[in-house]
Amino acid sequence: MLDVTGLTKKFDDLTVFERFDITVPRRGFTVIIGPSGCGKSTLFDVLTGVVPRDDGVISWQGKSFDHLGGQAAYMQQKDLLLPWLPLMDNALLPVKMGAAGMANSRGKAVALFKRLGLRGFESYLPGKVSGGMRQRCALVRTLMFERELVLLDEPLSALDAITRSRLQSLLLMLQSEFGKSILMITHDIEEAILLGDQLLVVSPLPMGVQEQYALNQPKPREIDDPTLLKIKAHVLSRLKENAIHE
Amino acid sequence: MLDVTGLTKKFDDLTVFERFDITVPRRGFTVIIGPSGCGKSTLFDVLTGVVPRDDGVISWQGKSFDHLGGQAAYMQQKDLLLPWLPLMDNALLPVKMGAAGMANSRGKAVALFKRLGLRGFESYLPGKVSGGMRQRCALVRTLMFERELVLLDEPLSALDAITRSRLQSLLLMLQSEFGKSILMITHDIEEAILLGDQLLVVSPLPMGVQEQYALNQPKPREIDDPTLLKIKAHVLSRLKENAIHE
Amino acid sequence: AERLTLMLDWFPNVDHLPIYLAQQRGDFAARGLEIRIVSPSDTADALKLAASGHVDMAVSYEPQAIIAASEGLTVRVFGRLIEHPLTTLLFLRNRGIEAPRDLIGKRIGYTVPGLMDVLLEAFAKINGIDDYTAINVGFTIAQSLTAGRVDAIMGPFKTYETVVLDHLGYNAGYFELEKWGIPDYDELVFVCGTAAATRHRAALQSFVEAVQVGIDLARQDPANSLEAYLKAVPEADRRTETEAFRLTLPYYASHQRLSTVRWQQFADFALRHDLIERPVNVDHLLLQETE
Amino acid sequence: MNKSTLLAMLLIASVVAIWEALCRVWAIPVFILPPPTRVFATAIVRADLLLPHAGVTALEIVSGIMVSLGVAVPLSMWMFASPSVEKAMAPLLVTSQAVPVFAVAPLLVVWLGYGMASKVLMAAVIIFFPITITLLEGFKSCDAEYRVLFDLMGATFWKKMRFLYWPWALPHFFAGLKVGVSVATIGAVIGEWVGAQMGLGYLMIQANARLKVDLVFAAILWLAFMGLTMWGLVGLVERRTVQWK
Amino acid sequence: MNKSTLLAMLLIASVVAIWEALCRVWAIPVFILPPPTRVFATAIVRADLLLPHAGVTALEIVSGIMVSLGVAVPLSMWMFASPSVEKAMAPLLVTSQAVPVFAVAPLLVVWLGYGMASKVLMAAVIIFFPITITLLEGFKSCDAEYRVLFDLMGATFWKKMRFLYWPWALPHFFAGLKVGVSVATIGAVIGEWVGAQMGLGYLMIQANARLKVDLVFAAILWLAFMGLTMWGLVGLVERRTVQWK
Ligand SMILES: Nc1ncnc2c1ncn2[C@@H]1O[C@H](COP(=O)(O)OP(=O)(O)OP(=O)(O)O)[C@@H](O)[C@H]1O
Ligand SMILES: Nc1ncnc2c1ncn2[C@@H]1O[C@H](COP(=O)(O)OP(=O)(O)OP(=O)(O)O)[C@@H](O)[C@H]1O
Ligand SMILES: [Mg+2]
Ligand SMILES: [Mg+2]
Repeated sequence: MLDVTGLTKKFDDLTVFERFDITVPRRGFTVIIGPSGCGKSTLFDVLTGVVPRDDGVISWQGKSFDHLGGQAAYMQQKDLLLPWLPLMDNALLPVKMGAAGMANSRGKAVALFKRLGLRGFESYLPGKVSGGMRQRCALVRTLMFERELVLLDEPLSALDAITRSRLQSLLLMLQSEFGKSILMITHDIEEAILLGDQLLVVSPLPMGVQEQYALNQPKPREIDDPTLLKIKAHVLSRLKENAIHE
Repeated sequence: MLDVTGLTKKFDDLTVFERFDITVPRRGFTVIIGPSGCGKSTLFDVLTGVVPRDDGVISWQGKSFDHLGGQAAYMQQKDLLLPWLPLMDNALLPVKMGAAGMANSRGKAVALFKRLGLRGFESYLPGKVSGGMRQRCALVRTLMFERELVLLDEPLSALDAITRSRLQSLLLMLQSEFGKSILMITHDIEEAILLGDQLLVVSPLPMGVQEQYALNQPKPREIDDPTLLKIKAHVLSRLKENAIHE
Repeated sequence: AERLTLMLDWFPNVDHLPIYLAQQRGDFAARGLEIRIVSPSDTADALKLAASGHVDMAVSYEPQAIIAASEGLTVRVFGRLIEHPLTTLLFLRNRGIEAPRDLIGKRIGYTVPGLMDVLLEAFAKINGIDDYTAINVGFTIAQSLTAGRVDAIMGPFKTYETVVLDHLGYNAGYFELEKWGIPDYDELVFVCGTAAATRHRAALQSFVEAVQVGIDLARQDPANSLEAYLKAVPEADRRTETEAFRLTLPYYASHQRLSTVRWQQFADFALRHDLIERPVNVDHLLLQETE
Repeated sequence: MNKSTLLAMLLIASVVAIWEALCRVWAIPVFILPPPTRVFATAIVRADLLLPHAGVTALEIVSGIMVSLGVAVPLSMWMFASPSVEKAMAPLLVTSQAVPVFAVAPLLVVWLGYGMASKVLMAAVIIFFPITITLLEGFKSCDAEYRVLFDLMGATFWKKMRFLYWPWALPHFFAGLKVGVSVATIGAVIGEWVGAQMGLGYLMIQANARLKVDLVFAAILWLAFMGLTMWGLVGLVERRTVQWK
Repeated sequence: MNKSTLLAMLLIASVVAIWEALCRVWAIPVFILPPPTRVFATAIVRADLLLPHAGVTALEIVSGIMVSLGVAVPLSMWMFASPSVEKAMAPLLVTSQAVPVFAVAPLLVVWLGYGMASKVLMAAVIIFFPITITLLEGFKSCDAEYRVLFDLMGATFWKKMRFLYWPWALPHFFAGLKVGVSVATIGAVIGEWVGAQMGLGYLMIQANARLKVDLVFAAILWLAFMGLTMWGLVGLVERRTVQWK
């Protein structure tokens, strides 16, 4: 279980969040949704030690950590592919860097490339493929990490509906079959409702959890399920309240 | 009217599209939707001369052009903000570069910043704001161009539902009040249906128009309009056919 | 054989001809010496390295040796190569300079700051040149003279720059220092450090003997001597070196006895004219059996 | 004083200490390598002698940098604008680096005389090359995507230069300038071999001829100090200018 | 032959033509500036004399570059790894640039003798600086976001070096190396002042003292040719290595 309490982060005079609490159950799928610029990515950055926190306690499986850099796989909002490495080598980077075991990692990557529709582009340089393909490659790279906790920052934002729904099933499989604990940021309410066991709606700066839903419906879910539709409407109205006031 | 016929583009041995035809009516709103990596961005790049075309004719308002570099405003999929300029200066770049008149351009930018929820961040450097805020800034920059034709490549992909719907209305206003001709790529079917007068579903490599819908419903539209829902279902099934085969 | 390293004062030229001649003929080997000849990067290097014992012997100049002694460097002079000044105040003929006083109000260049500028000052004072502009020209001798940037230069050798200028079509005249009030001195001398002076005493003696043999031979048979030198230093330009050799011939040392009186005269002169700051007793500088 | 500064000072102190120990233990004669204590002492005690010379050299260096920038900046922009100019100029530039000072010294003297101009020119020639090359590489390092964006905005070459290529190349430019100001000191010294009447290079030759090696090294110390000051200044301007990094 | 090459050749030809015209029209004496025709002729006619010297110098340059790389690469990595080392080394490096050869020549002779070592060292010292600085700036130019990514993957410093910083710094490195190989020629020439018996620098000083200025310039021509060849080679390796640009 990931247990975060009293987390505080300020950029100069901008308070991104103050005394923020969040709990991610083991093998659970927690989704964060909130307006653009509210501090979601910053939360992930603080959790993984990309930026230092000002205050708060982060504990993972009972142990307290400065940050989860060595504990979690993190897919950032930018794809951050190395321009000089072909897609396959970019995906295999965690293996080379020691964040994943060597055994059969190539086979795993090949399978993921196939599954994510990147077959045939293994040897392309990142500059020569589309935005969505870059994002998919970055996702493969994240999945190559052998870490139980997975943080995903808008992993599917650049993808079309179909590719997106395929990858949603992939994420579900990751949770159910490989026992990963997933914390994901998305701005797509349907996606949040289809995937999450726990759904956190956060408010704009300073960020805070405004509403929290526990979704116990079995997965895979259908979006036209009436309870889900009701939750969707509710979340939407919640988000509207927070929206930018002109 | 933008009239493109026989457009062909190859990268080495990869044919992105061949003898591709497309027509964008003046003051119309044309939306292109298709699977990731199928060549949509490449089409825009060819139209604007970012990459040279191999063959085909591009004509805008009856005149034939090598490319529309000087005729169109183009928002690329990457935000391409200059890291050393504050957001406001980035947005005002087209004015400085002569792609837009000077008169009242700052007032216009200020209004857009307010409307897009960027007020207060005018003097932030791009490295210090969120991904969605960068995308919004890039959109403001595109809207500062004084060009009748506007090409938008997934302009709202990094935004949450509410911000997104606000900006959708903004785009509609751009079409109706400022008489712009808009050609937009999106991977959100609802967005396509809510905004488009014409909807093109394209197939994967080599890219071709697979289906074309004319949408005459008045705007703003509601997504739960039954005809629209029917179209949505239809498009979705179309896209599914094209999807990556594992 | 006893191995000794000799560092020249500058790149090999005809001034060093007797050394190369002795080397070629085996005069060193015959005395049980094996001599290695190296060139320095700067005219002061050789003396410094000899004083510190990093080379066994060096070719130096009398003024330089006296400056070194004054600065407390532990050097000893044990032989000589050229026994009169070759350094002159050089000018182009046909430009109205007949006597030193004709240089009043002119621009006079000098080659090495710290040395030639001081000599120039002394020369000017002695010869009544009470108004002139001194300009450091480095080694752009022919260029600055012919381009008219300066009217005369302190420092060029009467045996070398004159030849070069002649070959370029200019007729050079010069004032010889020793004829215009500056004490006579040994232009090129052999120096060593104090350690080498005791350790290699005999070898150093044999070395200067062999050099003197070379000098004598060069006088007797100039043509063959020059050939031997040109063979040893293939980069040398035959035409210039031949002419320079002819001019240098009279100045090679006639014997290897260093005159304490003459050296002391120059040392006193140097002190008087600020070439050195502390007095030098040449008895401690010169290394020889007896005067 | 933080840890890093402390460590830095320690390292420098140990280099100086090793130098001092070397001189004493191996008994290296003063006229080959004077011990640092002596060099520092001379540098301070003889400041009255060194200062005016240092002033002249500093002036030459600064003028050399100015002249260099005046040529390097437009030239690298021109080479960047036209690949054929680059192709044509590259061999000339590389050749210009292969010409040692004594070969051109006579030319300089004939053309420029013995005044300041020839020294400034020598310093300028030496600094010029690294600045031009690094600036050119900086311009070239600009991502094509951004160039395209500016093309779409109808930006002229000059506007692209000012708003895109220059900011982009600035970190490269400063790297080149840092190399430049450091070699500028030796540039000025070399220039002063071409017959100067003042300047640290002149003083060094003079001191060397008189076997005052401690004065030679004291002059080097002053040169190094000047080089470091300029290096620091460039670093300061860099941090002020390239704030977005 | 394409247009750009043609233009390049034209420019070079016109520089040579102006030089020739200058010499003839103003009747510049050969010992001040020989006309290019004469320089070319000497360079070819005296090839038998020049070639062995050029060979020695080339060997010194190549060895100098190797030595330089051998020091510059680890040093810049070390400076990059530890800012306090950078802070400490920067003054030493800048100081090393301010030391003229004649001041240290006796030291070099004392330590290294008259063989090749002292020349190689001098060449290395000169090349070393631009390579170290540009490489360091190259490492530093790496975006923090990528560094963070590698941290998250648990990459060690050496893995980050190999897979991230090096590829990132390569364009900078090559810019530095280009400056380096160009100044290497003058480095070797300066090195040959430290008591050489062979090499183009030695030949030039000799020829210069004898006012054989055409031979001096012929040697420069050979030097320039060597510099250009190395420049071209570096460019070739760069295009092979930095293919993703
Ligand atoms: N510079 C290039 N060189 C070679 N191939 C390229 C290049 N740019 C794009 N491609 C290829 O062209 C195809 C189409 O790319 P494009 O970016 O147009 O896709 P897209 O439809 O915009 O996808 P997405 O929705 O993911 O942005 C891809 O398969 C890509 O690999
Ligand atoms: N390095 C920084 N310095 C200063 N302010 C920053 C910095 N990084 C982010 N911020 C500010 O923190 C706020 C939150 O940014 P963050 O990237 O976390 O938003 P987000 O919720 O991920 O938004 P989006 O959905 O658009 O990605 C923004 O207002 C931004 O301006
Ligand atoms: Mg974000
Ligand atoms: Mg795209």
